[in-house]
Amino acid sequence: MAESVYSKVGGRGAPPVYHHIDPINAYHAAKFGMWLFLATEILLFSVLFTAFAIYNWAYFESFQHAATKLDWKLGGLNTLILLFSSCTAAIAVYKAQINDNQGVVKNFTVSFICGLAFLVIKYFEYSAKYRHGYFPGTELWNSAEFSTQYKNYFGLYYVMTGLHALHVLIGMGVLLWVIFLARRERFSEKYYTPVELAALYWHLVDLIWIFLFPLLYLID
Amino acid sequence: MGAADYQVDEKGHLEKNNYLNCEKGLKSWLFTIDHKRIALLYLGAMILFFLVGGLAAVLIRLHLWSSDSKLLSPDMYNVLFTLHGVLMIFLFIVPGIPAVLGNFLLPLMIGAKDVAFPRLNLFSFWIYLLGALIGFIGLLDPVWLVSKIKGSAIGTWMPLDTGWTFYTPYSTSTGAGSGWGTIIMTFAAFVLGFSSILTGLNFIVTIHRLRAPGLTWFKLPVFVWSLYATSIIQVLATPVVGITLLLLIAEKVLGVGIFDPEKGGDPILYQHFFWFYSHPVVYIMVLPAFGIIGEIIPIFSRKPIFGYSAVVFSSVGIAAVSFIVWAHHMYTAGMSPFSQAFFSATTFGVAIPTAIKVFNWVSTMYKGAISFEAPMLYAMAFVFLFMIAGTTGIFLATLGLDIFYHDTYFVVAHFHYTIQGGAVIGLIAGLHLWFPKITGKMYNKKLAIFAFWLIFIGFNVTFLPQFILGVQGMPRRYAFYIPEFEPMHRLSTIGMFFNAIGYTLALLNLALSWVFSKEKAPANPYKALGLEWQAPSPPPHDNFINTPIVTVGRYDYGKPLEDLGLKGGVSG
Amino acid sequence: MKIVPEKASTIASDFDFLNLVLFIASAFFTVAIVGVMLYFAFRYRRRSNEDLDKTPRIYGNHILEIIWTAIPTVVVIFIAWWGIVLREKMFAVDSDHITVFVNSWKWAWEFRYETGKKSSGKDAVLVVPVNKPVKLILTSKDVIHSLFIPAVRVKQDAVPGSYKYMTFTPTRIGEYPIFCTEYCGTQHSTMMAKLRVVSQEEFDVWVNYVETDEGPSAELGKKLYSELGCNACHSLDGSRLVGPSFKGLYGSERELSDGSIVVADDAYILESIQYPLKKLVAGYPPAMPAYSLKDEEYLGLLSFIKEVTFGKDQGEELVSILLDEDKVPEDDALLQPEQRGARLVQQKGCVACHSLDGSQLVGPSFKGAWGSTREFTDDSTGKVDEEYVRESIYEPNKRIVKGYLPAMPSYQGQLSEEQINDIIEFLKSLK
Amino acid sequence: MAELGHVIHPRVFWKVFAVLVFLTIITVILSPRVSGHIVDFGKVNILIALSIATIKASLVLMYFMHLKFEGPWILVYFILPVSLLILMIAGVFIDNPLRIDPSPEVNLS
Repeated sequence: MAESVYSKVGGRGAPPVYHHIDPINAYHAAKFGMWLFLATEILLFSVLFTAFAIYNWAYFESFQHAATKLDWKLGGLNTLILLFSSCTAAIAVYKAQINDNQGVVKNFTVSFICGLAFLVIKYFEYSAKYRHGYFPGTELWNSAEFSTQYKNYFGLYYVMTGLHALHVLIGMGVLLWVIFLARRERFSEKYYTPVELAALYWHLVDLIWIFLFPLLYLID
Repeated sequence: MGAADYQVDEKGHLEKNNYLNCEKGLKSWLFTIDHKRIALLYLGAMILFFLVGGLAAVLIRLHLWSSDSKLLSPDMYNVLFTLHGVLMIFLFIVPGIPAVLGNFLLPLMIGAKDVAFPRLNLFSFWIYLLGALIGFIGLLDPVWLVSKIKGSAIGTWMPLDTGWTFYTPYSTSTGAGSGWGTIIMTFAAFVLGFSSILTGLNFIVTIHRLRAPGLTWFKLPVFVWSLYATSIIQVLATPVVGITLLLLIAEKVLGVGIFDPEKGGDPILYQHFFWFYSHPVVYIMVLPAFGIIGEIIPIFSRKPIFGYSAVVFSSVGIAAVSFIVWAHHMYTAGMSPFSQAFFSATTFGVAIPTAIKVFNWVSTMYKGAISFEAPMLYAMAFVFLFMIAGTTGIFLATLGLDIFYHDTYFVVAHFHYTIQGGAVIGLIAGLHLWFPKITGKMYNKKLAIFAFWLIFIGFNVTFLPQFILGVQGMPRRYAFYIPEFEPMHRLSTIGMFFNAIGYTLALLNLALSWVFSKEKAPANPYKALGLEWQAPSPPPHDNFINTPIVTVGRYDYGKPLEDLGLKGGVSG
Repeated sequence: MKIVPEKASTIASDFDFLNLVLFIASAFFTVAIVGVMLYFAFRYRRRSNEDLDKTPRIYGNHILEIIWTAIPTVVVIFIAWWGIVLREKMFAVDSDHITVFVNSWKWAWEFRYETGKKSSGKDAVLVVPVNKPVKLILTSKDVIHSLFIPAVRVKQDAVPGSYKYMTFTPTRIGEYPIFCTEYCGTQHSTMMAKLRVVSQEEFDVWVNYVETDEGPSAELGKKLYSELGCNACHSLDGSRLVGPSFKGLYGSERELSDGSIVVADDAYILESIQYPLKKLVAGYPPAMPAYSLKDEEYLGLLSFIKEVTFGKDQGEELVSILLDEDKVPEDDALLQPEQRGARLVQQKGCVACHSLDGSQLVGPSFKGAWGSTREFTDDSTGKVDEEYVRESIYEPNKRIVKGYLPAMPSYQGQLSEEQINDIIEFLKSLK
Repeated sequence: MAELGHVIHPRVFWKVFAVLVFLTIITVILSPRVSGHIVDFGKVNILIALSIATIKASLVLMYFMHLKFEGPWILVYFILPVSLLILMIAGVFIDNPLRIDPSPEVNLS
């Protein structure tokens, strides 16, 4: 194995040493790589948006009607929560740029808690739908009265919000990892790449929700 | 490792301490982060899948020898052509040139020590193997096997027989294991796609950030430009197949009809999403081959590439156009007439850059000093085969003709000319050209040329008759056919023998020369210009003894190397 | 061996013309460019090593590059436009056309005319009058199929859950193959039909002759057996295709995939036609589609399956009277000995191996057996008389007729003396 | 070394956050489902909601993700996938809505 990249050469918060790339170039390369990865995430959701758009056009009335079943208040609250967490994530990057590791810990912890709150609200939404029977497997779902267009709407709804929730979960995992590093004073103005990448990923998760919320909750 | 530790002989050969023998043991190979070793790991795995896929092709051709042959049952025939399609596309040719020659040569060609994210490179290799493993499990109807163990098996054991396109509703209803085979197989395609995305991402960042000083964008080799265009497609097209899989799973688990017509879905929507990925993927296969041919012809004609900027812009042009043509696979699927006309028009947009490339290659040879070594023969054969592939592509792009030719053997012959005649011949040509750089030895030239002629004749005898079958109207994926088609199928099967023997011979020649050849290859056997020829062969772990500064253009032939400040081998 | 299929429709000649033009253009460009390459290769081959570095440094020629970009662009736009026009002509629907509804399911086509005339199954025929536009409306019951008629140069996918159309005007009388070109599973390659172009008069006769719906007779069953495509999976001679064979089906016991045993009686057969996957026989793939038919069609199929199991034979009305439950008196005594024999032969399952109409099944046929001399496997010969029949019933493997397998079970203790006499009487009546 | 990446002061972030919250509230108010059809433009509603969402998204991109201060290539590789999204939607929408299929009342069963 190549020598451990985390060897603390050059004291606390110094960038890791690579044999093939200098530290500044490594930072820009990592950020550019992350933006490319975000591009693939956007494409991942673009297929879902396309499917939703075409079925929304095809079954407009029943999609309208099915959308009224969603609780827009919870959706709106979730949007605000994610916006706030996105803001604290950006501040965390600033804190890293001024050598304030504890600032990074504080801000990312706030973002992490907001992510948790988002998932809890999502859980309430899903369980409320389960009680009303708009969940696959319930007897209302299998009954004839539940038209296939309804099923399509809720199917797409669960796939989109479910995949988004999964991305929130992954984002929270990444935040946790960076919090763990920040507590060990790993970052400084000379090296804060993981903080920036975690924040970028978190902002993407927020971006996707910014589009999901109006499309799913407020369409008619 | 200072420059002194490497004993490079005067011809540029590095016997000890090169990347092959600087670390020993299986662990040093399986967990290497050296882009050159990862390239060889990919090469080994891919040749294996190529042989298995080739075997399936041999069986198919043998079965088609007569119109009602008893060699295979219809189910087994369907399983074999699915296996052939999946193996050759997902496991061999999509990672093909980018993962092997791309990984090995990109850092060398731009004067870098390694790709931008070496550990990510190793991770993509392991994801590739994981995907291959899941793929094989998916093919062999695991759901039935598991239920058999639990004793509640219904029906019979039925490996995946949906074809590599997995068209719904067939693939999700009665396919292997009542649709579960397709789910596992598309999950394998997603995992393989993920490996492809990461390779593309790695290459884009490497080309942007790790170029040697003085190597501006328009001094980059043509092969690097084609890798750049390929990586753009890899990064931007592959996620779509991943999410299409997720929709298949959601459809099965949630009982929702996104693609299933009984539940209000639209199977043509599946085809849209599938071909949105699968058409750009055919350009992932063929673009690197264009790059390799663009490297070979200048070297063996001793002439600069004709119209460098035209070749470069046509590579990126093909990558761009490849995203707006996907529905020419669906003219007869029941799309609206307007979209058929639109996609027919955009498909012709792909023909222009390809034609420009071919014209430039041929013009490069004007007034050159052409020598006919194996790579040059492959390159010239490539131009001939790709002329046929390109022109038959025009037939299929024309809306009126495709109504007849869609899903007939004309299409089978066309895409074999494009993929086998294009990408595989490009890969074999590249392996022959850079063999001294990769192994530090020289392959047996006579055997290589003999194998070339076997491949060339065998390939044409196999697939030209299939064009005629297409004109006669024989549909694809037929296990039995009416007697009128028999003569052409017999001719094609005869050709297949030469083709198969040719490939085995070519690969065997390379493998045996690597192991047994005593001839020490110099750093620059063809006296070519270009950074990768200034590194010793085989190159050390960090590619260059001292970081190269680019003074001479890659294609400035016409003056003796010494005047250009290059000692005919190791730079500086 | 003809390369281009016959020109059997108005569009075929336009199609072939564009096809030919493109072929000539492609051949010309290919030969030209490869020719130039070979000429360069020969003309500028490397003669000796020192002219290695005397090649001119030509980096490009803008005028040439512009020319060879412009010309292909113009050519390509022209071809694209021509292709689009050809497609419009292909799918332009003429006002007075006859409409045929095409339905497709796993591995058979069905053509249905407005007069109710229907032709479907493995040997379905699309009969159309010559020089009259036809509009086909396609759909599918299960997966995507695709109707392709090479002679007429048209193709259209039949997508389940929606209706697609295609149209053509046949111009040459004759019979042309129809293929399925969208992969649809095991029998994709044999899911074929015929296009028969006939004169107008012949077509009018054909299309208006709609068979009246006969009663639930075996003939209707036999017709449905081929029309619905049952023959694709269920054979009549005991051999296994995709599904179990109809021979010896009725009344036999079947082990299902979930291990339970069921007798293949009327209820089971009717249910399997409507809901095939409910009681799936072990070892067979769940590949049968569900059929919703009219009542007499069900009964027709049922009687056909019975007929396949028990065989239609010369003493048929004799046996059929017997088998017709309501007419046959319950009390055996009122019957003639040979009638009782006929019933025994059926109940004890003799007919499963010994046919009554002379055809060879597992064992020799009963028809014409009485009084004939038989050659046995040990090369001895013997006359079929009372003593031989009685011996064959008790110890069948004692003397086996040459050419047959020792497969007959012994009926020792299952048939009373008096019942054997009835069977002998029945054999005598079967001369 | 400090200028690894561009530094933005939290003040800016809080201002951007305030604007985002305000835009969210507007989107909610403007949607007829919530405000009981006071203002209803029919099909145009979706366009309004999506355009506001695009403004919000560009704000997050420019400031939170420092896109405003990055090199041109990162912007290119953000525009490309978004244009592919639009291309995919356009590709599907020129197919489904414009199909000419025979009328379903044709009885085929």
